Amino acid sequence: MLPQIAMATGFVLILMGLYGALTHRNILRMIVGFTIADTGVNVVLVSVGYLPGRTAPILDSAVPVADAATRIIDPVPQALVLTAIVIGLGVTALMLAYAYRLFRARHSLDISNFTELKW
Amino acid sequence: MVSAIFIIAVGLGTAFLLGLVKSDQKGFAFTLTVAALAVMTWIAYDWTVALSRGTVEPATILTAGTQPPFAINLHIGLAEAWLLTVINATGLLAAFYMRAALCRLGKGAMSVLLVMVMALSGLVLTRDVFNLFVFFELIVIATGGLVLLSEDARAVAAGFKYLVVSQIVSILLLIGIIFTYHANGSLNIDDIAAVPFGLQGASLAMFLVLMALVLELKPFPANGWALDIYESAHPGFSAIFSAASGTAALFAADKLVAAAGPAWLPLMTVIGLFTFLGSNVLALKQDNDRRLLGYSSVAQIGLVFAIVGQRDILGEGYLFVAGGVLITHAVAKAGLYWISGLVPGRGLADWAILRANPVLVFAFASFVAMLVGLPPFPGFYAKWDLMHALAGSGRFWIMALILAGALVEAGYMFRFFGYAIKRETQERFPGFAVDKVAVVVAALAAGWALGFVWGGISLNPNLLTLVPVLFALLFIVLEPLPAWVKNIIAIVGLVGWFWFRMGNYDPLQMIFAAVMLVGGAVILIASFYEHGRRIGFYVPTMLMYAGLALLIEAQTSFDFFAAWEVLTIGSYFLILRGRMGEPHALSYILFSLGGAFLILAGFALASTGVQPFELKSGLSAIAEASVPAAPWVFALLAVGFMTKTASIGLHIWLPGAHAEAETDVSPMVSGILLKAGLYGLFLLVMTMGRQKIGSIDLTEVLVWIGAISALLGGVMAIFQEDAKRLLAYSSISQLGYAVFGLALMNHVGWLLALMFVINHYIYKSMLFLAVGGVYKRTGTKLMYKMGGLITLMPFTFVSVLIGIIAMSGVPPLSGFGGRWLFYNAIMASDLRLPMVLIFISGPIGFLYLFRLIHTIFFGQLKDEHRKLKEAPVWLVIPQMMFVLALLAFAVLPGMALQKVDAYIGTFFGDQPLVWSGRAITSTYGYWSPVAVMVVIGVIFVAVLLLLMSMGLNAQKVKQFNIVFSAERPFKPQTTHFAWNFFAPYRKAVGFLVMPLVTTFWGAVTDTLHSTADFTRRLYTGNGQTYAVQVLVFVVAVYLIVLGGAQ
Amino acid sequence: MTFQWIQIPYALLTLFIILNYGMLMTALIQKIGARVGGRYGIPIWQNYIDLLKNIALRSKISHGVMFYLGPVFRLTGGIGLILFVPTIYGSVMHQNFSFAGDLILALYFVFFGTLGMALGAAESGHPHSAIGVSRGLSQVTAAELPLALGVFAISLQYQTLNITDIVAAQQGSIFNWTLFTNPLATVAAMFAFVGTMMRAPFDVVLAPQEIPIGPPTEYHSSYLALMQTNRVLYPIAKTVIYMNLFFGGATSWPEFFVKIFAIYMVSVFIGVVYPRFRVEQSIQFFLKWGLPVGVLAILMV
Amino acid sequence: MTSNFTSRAAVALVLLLLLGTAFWSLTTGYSADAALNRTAEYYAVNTPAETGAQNVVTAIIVTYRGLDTLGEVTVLFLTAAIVALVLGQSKAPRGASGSGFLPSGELLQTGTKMLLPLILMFGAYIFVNGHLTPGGGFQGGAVLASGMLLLLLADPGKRFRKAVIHRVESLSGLFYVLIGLAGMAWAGGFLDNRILPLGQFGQILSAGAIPLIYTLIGLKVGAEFSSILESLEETEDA
Repeated sequence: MLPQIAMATGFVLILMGLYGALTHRNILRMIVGFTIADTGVNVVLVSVGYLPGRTAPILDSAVPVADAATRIIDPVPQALVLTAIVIGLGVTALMLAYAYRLFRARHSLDISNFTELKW
Repeated sequence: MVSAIFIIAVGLGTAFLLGLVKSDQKGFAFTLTVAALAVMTWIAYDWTVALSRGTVEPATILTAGTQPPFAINLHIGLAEAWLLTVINATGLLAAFYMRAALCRLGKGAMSVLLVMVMALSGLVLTRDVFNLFVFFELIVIATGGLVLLSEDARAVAAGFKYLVVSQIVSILLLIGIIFTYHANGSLNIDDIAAVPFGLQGASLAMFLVLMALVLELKPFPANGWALDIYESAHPGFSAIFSAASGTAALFAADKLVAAAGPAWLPLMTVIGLFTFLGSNVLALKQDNDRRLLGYSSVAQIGLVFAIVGQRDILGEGYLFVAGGVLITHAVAKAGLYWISGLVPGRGLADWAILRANPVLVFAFASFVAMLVGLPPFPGFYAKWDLMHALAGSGRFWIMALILAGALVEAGYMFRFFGYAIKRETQERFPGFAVDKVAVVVAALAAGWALGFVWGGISLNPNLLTLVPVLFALLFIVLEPLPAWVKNIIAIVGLVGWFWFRMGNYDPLQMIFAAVMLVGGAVILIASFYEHGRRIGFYVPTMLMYAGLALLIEAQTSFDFFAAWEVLTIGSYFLILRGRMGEPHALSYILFSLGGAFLILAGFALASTGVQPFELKSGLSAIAEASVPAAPWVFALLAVGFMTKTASIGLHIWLPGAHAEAETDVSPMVSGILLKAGLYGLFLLVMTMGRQKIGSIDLTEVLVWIGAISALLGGVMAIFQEDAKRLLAYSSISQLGYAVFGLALMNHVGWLLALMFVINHYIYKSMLFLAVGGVYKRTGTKLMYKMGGLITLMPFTFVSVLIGIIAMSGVPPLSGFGGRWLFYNAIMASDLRLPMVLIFISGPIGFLYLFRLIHTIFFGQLKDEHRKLKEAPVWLVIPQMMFVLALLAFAVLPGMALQKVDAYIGTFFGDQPLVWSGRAITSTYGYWSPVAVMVVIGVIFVAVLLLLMSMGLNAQKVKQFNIVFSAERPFKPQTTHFAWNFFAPYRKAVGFLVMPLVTTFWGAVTDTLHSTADFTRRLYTGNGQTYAVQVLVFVVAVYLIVLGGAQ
Repeated sequence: MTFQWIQIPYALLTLFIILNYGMLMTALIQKIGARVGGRYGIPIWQNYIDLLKNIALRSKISHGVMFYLGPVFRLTGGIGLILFVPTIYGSVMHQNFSFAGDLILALYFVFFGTLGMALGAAESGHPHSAIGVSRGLSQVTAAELPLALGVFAISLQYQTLNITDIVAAQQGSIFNWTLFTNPLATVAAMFAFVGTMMRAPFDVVLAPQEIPIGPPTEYHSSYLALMQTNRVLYPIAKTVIYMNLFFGGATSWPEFFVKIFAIYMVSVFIGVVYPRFRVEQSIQFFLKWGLPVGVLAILMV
Repeated sequence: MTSNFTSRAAVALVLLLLLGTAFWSLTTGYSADAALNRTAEYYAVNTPAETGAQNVVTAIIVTYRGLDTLGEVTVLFLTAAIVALVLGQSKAPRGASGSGFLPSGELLQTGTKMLLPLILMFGAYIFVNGHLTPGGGFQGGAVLASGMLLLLLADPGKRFRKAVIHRVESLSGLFYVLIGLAGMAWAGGFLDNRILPLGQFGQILSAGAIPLIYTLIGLKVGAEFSSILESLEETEDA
């Protein structure tokens, strides 16, 4: 049951984030929305790897190598989520930089002011 | 072999290394970048060669020394190798091209470029779905960086929109990936493939993954962001974005689609086709060159994606087809973007500046041809195989949609090209940067090389090894020579080829070959009047003739179609040369391509996908087996051919095209080109005979079409003021006769058609040359501005006189033979009503012909023409040759017709005509040409002597010395009755010439354009709206899939 | 049937007979017309006088070669038309040169003189000649249409294009004539006949000044002589064709004279009764009335 | 706001609801596995033997999925480069930037002096022990960068030597790639960590090249973040 709850939370976060990103005209708010959504994604990711009643995939004294397979949770999603986090961070930084340039260009952060390119 | 992972290692390593370079050593940094890219390209190319030669096996590259799926692994096979080459080569050339911009932004930009190319390569290589995601994000970020290379301030906004969308994409992708992983415990694509997903159950995960990848392919209409980037980014980068990114993303999608299993293919097909059609239609309204190219890119990727959806039927041909389209598009689009970087203005007409450099024009033409899928480029072979596969498995809708989309694309691409050739540009010529031109030329060379390679791979003959084509291309090299030298070479080539092949022709081919090749040579004599080098004339001309030569000898359906396309291309460029030729050339190419597509569909249908398809035996086989498809094949092919014979309804391109063409081009495109269509129809009726759809006999439909063309063509000719247009319309009428005779499906009818082939060639060429000569002297084509030229241009007058007597069918000249055969033919047929139309159109010939000769040569000479000289001698010589030919043919029709008469007899097993000595006897009547000639001659001379015997003292009087309502006129203008010559006739039957057909086609195009203009407002330019559209797209497709699943 | 030299004198004889008959008949018809109009009219030999006078005239102008050749074309057309058609059925002497070609030859040779004359007149630069040609051609295209259909109908009916055979098929009883075996075709053809005989209501083409095909003002003296000769030959030549195709031909000269006169009179009668059509009117007339009949004719066969 | 807003919001809502249904079906359709799937099990069983790392996640990140991680590092590299590009074009005139600020308070400055070495050391500790305990290059690198941030906050006007940062940035990346290639030369393949002896399981110097790689990553990440911070700081209206 636990993973479902985590997962649901993650999805809710995603939807909230997207809602923010799609409704707020202010570029910074949009970016914030996306970071929320990213967080949601990460939550979903880790929640998938979870196995009830198991422990972290570190084979120290707590988990003898022999019965690792039966004691630890799935390590792969954790590895993936790390990557996902870093990438999300990279993109966010990039978007912020862009936001800065856009602001410099027009002293406005309203996305609907940047529509010279269309049709 | 160097492991392919070095492409990644080198790219990345150099990117990091650049950090150590001092930021002021930009030259060094740039050299480093280029060197790295060169190495990467070389590795990829090396693999491509080795794999195609089969000297190495496809390789799987392990990482971490662990077997997949437990560690990420890469794979390089033939497809990967090809794409890697394309991607890295594009990157390399783009680096050269963007040198200035890169150096301006410094080493940072260069490392971004390197990472971009590296990531694209990784995307192609990796077999791990999460790794795929990582490379995707790298590409996204790198794109975000490279967009900044542009001087265009709007690029920043475009980049941001792109980032917004890619955020959504990555969210979908990640969720999809993780659930896919959960579903089958592996991230390895091959593992996923091992457990194919149905549309149910865990499919939702796979759906999200696929949708993410699809969104990267810029599906219509969720692709506004991409278009904005295309429009605003640095052209050098747009090339990468279109050629490399598009290609890599498509391959990634392909990998996943393959893994997802066949159940998903239909969905992909729909999305692909929707994108292909949608973007092409929207492109119609674009006036910004880069955005136009962007739309075209999106469309092309869509097309390839639709092909991906066909992988189940393409079998091992899959790579050949998909790769052919994909790679051609990559090269062409990169080339076009690079050209657009050379053009200062952003309007389509600004490309006219390219005329300053013939090489660039040639490049532009080649790239357009590549995109439209014309020979000899890979797209052509791919299109051919694809259509056959589709027809083979009965996917006719897909065929139809793909061809329709291709036609639209051809529409705007050729319109674009027409602008470049014809429009005036306001831009001041900047002088082209040599290095950038060099990059374009490199792409050009690559394109042709690919054409050669693909031709070699295809199971059909390689067009670039055919002698006629090579001969035509030879003239590219010869361009620097003066025109007369090239002309001699051309003439020798034509006659020589005819001489060389003569042995293999059957009588029918003989007639057509004589008319097309030898006839072409005769017309070329007229070309000697042109001085200078006449750049860009001989290549298309000889291409057209090459096409004709190949057409006559075509054995398989492929040979025929290829030849057809070649001659279409050649004639298009030829017509485009005409002074006001632009719109007419466009409508010509559109009708021709439309026709060609129908022919392609027809052949594909006929062969049911089996290649090679023996033309004659194959068609007759399906006719005898009376397979249900047979009549449709007939219909498709017939309509296709009739676009060339300009039968009514498909005729609107002809008048302008023929009238605006150059003096020596008009006879080529009228006297010769139209015959290609007739040849096709001949083959068709010979092999397939009468086909019925329901109870309608298609040949009878042809009879009607022929008759109507003959009538309306004539009526329209009557009301022309422009001499060349008059002749053009009369061509429609004449070809109508030929089609009519052919469709009568009896011996004499076919003979009639052949008679028209010969006659129409001779007198129409003659008349066009004559009128052309007059045009050269008077500087106008409007007949009412001429008059009284008989004494000034006697030779021209003679040829026109002979021409119109022959054409009107008055004895004793050869036209009468046609009429005589006509009566015998209709007697043998059991049709009645269509004949009525022909009876009406017969005498109408007199009207326009008399008008032609009267208003030009008789009546009042204008003051400004009093000093005119006879037409240039080079124009007169061929005319005189034609006069002799006409007389000879009039006296001895047997020369040309007797053999072919016997040949036709073998089809009908009858021999209605008896050639006894000089006389011809038919079932119904008889005709002795010599006797007719002699009798008339004798009587004429006798009467003449009689008149002379009554005194030779005829006194020459002055021009205005006429009895004119009791006063003496003094102004030619008021005395020359010429304008609206047949006013009473217009009053009586003017309703026949209402431009219904033109209106119809006009309406079609207008509808398309307004649709485009309305739909494209979808792209509001607001990044948020784009994001919404993306989500709408995903959700919509999701719902559709759900609907499909239940 | 091939050529022997003897045919030349034979042909000339035919020509001679027809020429004189034409002279007299046209004059006679003039006279009749005059009497209908309550005038006395010309003497019966008037045509001979005119011809001699015109030949005797010594002055002659020329606008150029084609102008000079115009009348020659014209007369060649007339004579040729006579000589390409067998005049008297069954007589060896009057088969003329019909071996050169069949009905189609005759039908298309009709245009030879017209075209040549039109070209000649055109060179005079006289606007009226151009106007005349424009009208004449416009009208003739419509007028010839019913004939073409009628001919098609009967050549289908008799399954031949050979005039002699067609005549042969009509021998025996008067009811074998096409007139009775195929009345529709005949009617259709007669539309054309009336339409092309240059008489009212279809004679706007040669309204006094508009002259390419009618009595010329530019052409006089010996030109006029040739054209006058043609004026008497040509109508008969055409009538001969109609006679052969629809009225059983002629087996003897008397029969020939009678039939020609009778057929010719048809156009005369209509001519004196009806007023003149404008060109577009006559075109529409033929399309509205002649064409349907012709179509019916070929459908009935 | 405007009516446009509400309509837009409505559209967005409907869309997200529909999307939500898809997610909902994912959630409800999900059932946690009873046992590890084959991939995870393989890692669980073979990690010690193959990589000698205690921390399975680390083993996966650095070795089995090393290529991802390389890409990941590259992402940061790219971001840093591009941010530099984006902001670089709106650079403040030399020295002007930040000069608008007063130097921050005594407290902060002294604190910085005290804390900075600790922070750096802590960062180093995190990535050196990556293969044994939770944590690793990224986390460590982030900590390093936070030190730099502190430095910047303490004295906005100060320029730390960006040449150094860039050199670290490049060299660490370069060595990373080279180690990867070395893996091809002397071990099982690209980024195979067994170019160095696996050593004693659970020791600090074990697990082959993993600690080395993680160190490089740590340095690189630190450097990247620092250079991002730096370019942000250098923009005139920072």
